[in-house]
Amino acid sequence: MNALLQVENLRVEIAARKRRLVAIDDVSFEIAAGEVLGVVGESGAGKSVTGTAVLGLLEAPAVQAGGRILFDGRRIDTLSEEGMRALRGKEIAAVFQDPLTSLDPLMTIGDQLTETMLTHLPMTRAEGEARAGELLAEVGIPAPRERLQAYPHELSGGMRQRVVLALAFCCAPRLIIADEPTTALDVSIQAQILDLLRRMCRERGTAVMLVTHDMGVIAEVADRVAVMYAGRVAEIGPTRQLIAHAAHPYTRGLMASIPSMRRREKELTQIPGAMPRPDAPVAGCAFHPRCPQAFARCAAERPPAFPVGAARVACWLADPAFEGVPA
Amino acid sequence: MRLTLLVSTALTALLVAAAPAAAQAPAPTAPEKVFRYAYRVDPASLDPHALAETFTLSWLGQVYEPLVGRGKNLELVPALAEKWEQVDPTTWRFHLRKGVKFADGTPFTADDVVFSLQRVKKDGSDMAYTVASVTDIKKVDDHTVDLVMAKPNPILPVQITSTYIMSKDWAEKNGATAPASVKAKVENFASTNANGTGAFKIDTRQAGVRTVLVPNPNWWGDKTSNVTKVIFTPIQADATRVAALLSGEVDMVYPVPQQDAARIDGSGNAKVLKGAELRTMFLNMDQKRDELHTSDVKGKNPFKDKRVRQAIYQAIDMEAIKDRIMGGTSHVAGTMIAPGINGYDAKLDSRTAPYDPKAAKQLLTDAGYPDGFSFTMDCSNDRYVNDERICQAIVGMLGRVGLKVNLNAQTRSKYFEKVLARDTSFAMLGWQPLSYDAHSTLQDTMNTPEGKIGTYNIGNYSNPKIDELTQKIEVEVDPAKRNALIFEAMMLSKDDYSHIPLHQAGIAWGVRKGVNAVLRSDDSLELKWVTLD
Amino acid sequence: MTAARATLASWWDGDLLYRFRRSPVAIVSLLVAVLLFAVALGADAIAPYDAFDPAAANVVDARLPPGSAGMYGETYLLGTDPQGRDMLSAMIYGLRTSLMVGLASVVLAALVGVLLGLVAGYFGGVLDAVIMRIADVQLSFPAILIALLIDGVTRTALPREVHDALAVPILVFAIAASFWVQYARTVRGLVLVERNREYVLAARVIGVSTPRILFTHILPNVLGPVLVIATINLALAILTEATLSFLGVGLPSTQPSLGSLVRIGNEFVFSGDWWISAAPGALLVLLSLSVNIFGDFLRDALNPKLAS
Amino acid sequence: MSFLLGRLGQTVLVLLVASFVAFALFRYVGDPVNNMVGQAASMADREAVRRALGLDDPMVVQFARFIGNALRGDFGISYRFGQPVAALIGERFPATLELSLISMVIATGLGVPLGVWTALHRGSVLSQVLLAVSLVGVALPTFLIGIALILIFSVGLGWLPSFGRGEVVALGGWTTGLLTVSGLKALVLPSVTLGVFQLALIMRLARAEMLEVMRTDFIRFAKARGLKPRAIEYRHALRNTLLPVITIVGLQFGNVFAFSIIVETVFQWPGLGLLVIQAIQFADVPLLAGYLVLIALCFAVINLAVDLAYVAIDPRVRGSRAAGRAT
Repeated sequence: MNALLQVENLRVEIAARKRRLVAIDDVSFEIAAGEVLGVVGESGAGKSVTGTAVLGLLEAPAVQAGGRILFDGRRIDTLSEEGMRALRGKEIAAVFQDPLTSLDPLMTIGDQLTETMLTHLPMTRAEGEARAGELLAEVGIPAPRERLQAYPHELSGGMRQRVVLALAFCCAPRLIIADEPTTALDVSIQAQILDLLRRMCRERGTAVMLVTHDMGVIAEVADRVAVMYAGRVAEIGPTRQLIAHAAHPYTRGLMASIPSMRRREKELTQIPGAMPRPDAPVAGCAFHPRCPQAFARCAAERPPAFPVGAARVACWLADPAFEGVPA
Repeated sequence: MRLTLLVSTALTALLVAAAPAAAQAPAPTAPEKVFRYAYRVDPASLDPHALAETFTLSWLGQVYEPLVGRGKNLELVPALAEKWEQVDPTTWRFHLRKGVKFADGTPFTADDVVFSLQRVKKDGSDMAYTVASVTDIKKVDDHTVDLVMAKPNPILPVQITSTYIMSKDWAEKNGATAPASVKAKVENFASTNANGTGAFKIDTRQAGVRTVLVPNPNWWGDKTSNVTKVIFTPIQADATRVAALLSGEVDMVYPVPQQDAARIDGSGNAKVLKGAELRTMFLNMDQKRDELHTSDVKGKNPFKDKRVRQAIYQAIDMEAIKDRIMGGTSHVAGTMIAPGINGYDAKLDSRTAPYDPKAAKQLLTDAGYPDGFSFTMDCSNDRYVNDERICQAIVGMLGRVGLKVNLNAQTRSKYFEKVLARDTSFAMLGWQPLSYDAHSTLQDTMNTPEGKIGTYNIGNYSNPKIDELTQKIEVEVDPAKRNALIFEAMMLSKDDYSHIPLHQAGIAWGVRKGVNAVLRSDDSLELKWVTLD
Repeated sequence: MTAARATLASWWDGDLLYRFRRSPVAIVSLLVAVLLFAVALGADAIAPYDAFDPAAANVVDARLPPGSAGMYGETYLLGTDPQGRDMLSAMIYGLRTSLMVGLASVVLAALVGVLLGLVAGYFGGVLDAVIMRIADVQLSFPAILIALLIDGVTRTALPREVHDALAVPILVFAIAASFWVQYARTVRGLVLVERNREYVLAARVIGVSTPRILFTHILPNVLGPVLVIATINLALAILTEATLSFLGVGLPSTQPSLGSLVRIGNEFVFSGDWWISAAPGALLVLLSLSVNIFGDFLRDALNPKLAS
Repeated sequence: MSFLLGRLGQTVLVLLVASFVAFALFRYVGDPVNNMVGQAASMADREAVRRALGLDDPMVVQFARFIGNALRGDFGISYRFGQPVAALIGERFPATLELSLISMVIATGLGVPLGVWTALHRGSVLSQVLLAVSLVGVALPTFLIGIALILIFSVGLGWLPSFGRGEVVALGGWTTGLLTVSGLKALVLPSVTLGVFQLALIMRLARAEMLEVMRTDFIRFAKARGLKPRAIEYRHALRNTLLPVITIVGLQFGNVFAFSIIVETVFQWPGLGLLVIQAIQFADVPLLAGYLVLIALCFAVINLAVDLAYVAIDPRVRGSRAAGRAT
């Protein structure tokens, strides 16, 4: 198996009062080198927590309570704080949602770029600065040399997200965790940034874990999709297959919203009802209270992941042994 | 704005100033004997005629001198005048000391005396009252001066013991021929500089902070003191002042709160000198209004009834105040003048009626107030030793005989403003005759108020007999007869319960081991008698 | 109303109480504070002697150490002050005065500050500019100084009897005058955020009157921070009162506060009569500390940003 | 520029209000007459003094006279000291400024590092202890601290002086106690007394701000960039924490001036506070008026300093220059 990232049976718990809430429950997926995995789901489904766990940035009260995370075949969830730090930014980079707040307002863009490179790469300050200028040019910022001296507030939102991308790519990472990278941007700029992200990954062979709630984005960019619901993976498989033949009722509900591509979250929640909150977990399949096709077993027993074509689906309907809803 | 400028120049000065000049540069050739002492406040002005205030005058007495001074027991002693005599009933002749020089080296002559006394009489002088009776100042020769009066004034020498002599040349050269007057908003050289004939002269001074004095090499007197430098600091907070003595940062502090005396004595490196003040504390009752404006009694003034005044007298336990508030250091007063004041007679100085709350209650019942009545008491809280606490105690004692007293204790300026405007029913006041003579007590605190007379007779007590006696005392030349007249007047007041004398507070000075000072009952520290072991 | 109720519920939902149950420090501080409040409230019943009655003081019993018996058979648990007043009683009444002044000034400052903050934040424009300018000016004059001046001015302007009767209101006003700014600024900032929230916009669209929007929709959402400021200000107000009384410009001596008791005691720090300053000083620190700790807890608990 | 103009307008406003308060004092507080005449003065004398001072003129006339004089920096002659108010204030100002500055330096110099440290080591026992101590620092009345320090260090141990300023050195019109050993020793207890409350306050504030900054997106992003903890904490978090701290330090300066009244009373520190408490006691109105205006001026200067500090630290305030370069 030549997966770049392997997440196996990941479990994240949040300590609250006397009990521990389960935020991520038995999540497994892998990303191959150069592959784009879309992670989609409603807010609160556990997409961002998963990304954060991969980055090793979970903070109390959230803790990884089980499972393994392997990067390039090497286990990273057990690395020391310093070991993980050395990996972050160099091998695994991140892009966060809001470019307006991702940059230190008191430091010039050039300094932030140089600082990151000097931390991870053996280069001199002058080399770093020269490289920073090239990076800005690569992410499409006009007059990059002058912009090195600019402070974040002097740039527009789109420009800032380009800077964030430059920061993510500056040490040539092999994996980028992009958490809603375009959500905070104007619709017109979203496409530009997305194109940029896709182009840069392709050029460098960088893999991406693209967290979003926007099926449209997924359809456009991702090679494979993981659909998350209430801290679990509902269905994971090639994008094409999921769009065409979604096996999980929840995925089908999501797909129904694709015609209105690039709309916001409301479309996603067109399915009546609400996702269970971690403090009120649902027995059996987490989706069953909202599922139009649910039957007795759904409420009683949690479905494992059944292979359906190239995909895996956590639904009793996908059980090869399933014969149809008993009358 | 000038202030801005001032601040900014000061800042600039701090930043760029080149040569720091040490303010104090002790050059110990001979072993220095430095005496550091602290009082509650700073002298208000260095101009000896600007303010008639006991401490300011006492302090300036180290630098300036009067014609007639006071000895260790307050007896009159020759100062700038070697002797004085009445050449006729309305003329006093002063024979001046020869060979005296001011601190700046100019010789002292009759011209300086004439100049100074004329200055004292000028507008803006607060000391004019000391020579109010003098109508003419005549230079007889270089060392003889005559003071002429319209009518005989036997106590003139007593009245001028704080009337200081300045150098005519110095004053004229520095434009200080008139007293610095806060009233006319004029200040002059003399309010921040001094040039006297006294035992010490001012070396450096920062008002309100610190004054350094050094011995005046030109001084004529007997050099008892071996002090080579004096550092005076005002320390207002009682606790800080005592702390400064206990920690050895100063050699002497006064006044010492009576409750701290034991701690100082027990510290092993300092002790307390004790005495009694010349100031008598007493209570005034409004005896003029037809209805007390602060009382629930309407239509009449209970204080006009002698039985009520006596009831108040008998309700107050002066011994308890002495023991519990004054730490046993005060002298319980039976009359309005203290031992040491001219005219004092021990026969006056006993309680007119005993402390007896039952009798007091009976007297109030007889007067028609079986359930008592209410009124407001005015009191200062920062003027006299333990003033507020004494007042609180009195309020409590009067409460026990049914008198409901509201206490109004406030800072001295507000207190004086109120009581001098006679906006009071009942007030505590202290009086120390600056002349150390009973005449002042009679005239200022017991005579019927009129013009300059009776200003401090807060209760507006009026007894024509006492007024008449006071006038006789003013002109009586024969000491024995004069004392008899004073006795008579004081007895009248006692019998009438015109005022209620309480006590003379104790004086307490905290002195470090190895420091010898003379405690005088006017609470004045004379540096010329200070020696260091 | 629903918004109001929802917000109220969200404060008092289990979370705050849960955090409270888990914090022994908060529990102890609140217990101490409540106990002190109760003692102050019941001063008339609890205090062995009436500290306001000068006749109850007996100078013969002055400066007796704790546990002494008085001349007329009194028992002085904490000794007596220089007036022969029972220290314990004086402290209980002093506690009442201090708390009364503190609470009243905090309430007054909060009322004025919240109202002005609401108005400034919601209406903006000239009104906002004027109110905030006043607040800026106010800030340049420190609380103690304002209180000193107000107290000094009224002391002179009013006849003594009137001033004595009004001493507490004047002090309250003086302290409140310097504290309102904090509420106004905080509330204004919060209102600026809230007024563009959807529920407010919606309310405005359907024609809900402005006062109604302010008081039923916006106000409940800003009360949390106000409560935190108020608690911490209560401790500050008590200290300010004590400081003013220590400087001798607070309450008349016939109406003891903890500060004026410490001032009297301060004159006896060298005399060996330690209880005269130590007892009220300790009580003052205890009061201020317990209120402060509880305020600190409230701030952490009610501040979602700091919640972990 | 408009920023500075606005500040100037505010300063003028403050000065106007200060003058008005000063005049109100002048008109209504105390009767200065009693402080200027001795005990032997008669009632007629008192009336004469009252007339000479113009206290009998109509209020409007007095107000006009007051404003006119104040504009020329002339606050008249102190009733109590018989010297020009400006000279008196100039003489005492250095003592108070040095005391306030040193105590602020102590409070800031210790408060900020302690606050930052406790924020970074939230869980540690020492951090909890420091927090508890800081609460005590906020709760202790200044006057009690002063008295206790005198008792311990002056009377008990005899290490440090209990009153005054020690030896001072004159530099032009300025006197400083910072250049002599005794001056420095004398400064210790008063400045510590004055600084304790501020220290506790600043420490708590710095901690709260630091915690807040540590939760911001850009710190999270900095972690995701794999920066070293030291760089994150000190290069990014600390600088952003300093901004609000500077504002508070500026604001607290006014309070330090006010509290110097208490400290100077306790330590007989020959500064403005001691002067002003005497002025209040003796109803020395010209002095009070001058003091008030000086306080307002100090406020203006401190505000300016805070503004300049902002300009130095925060690029966002240097608006106009940056505007030309924005996209």
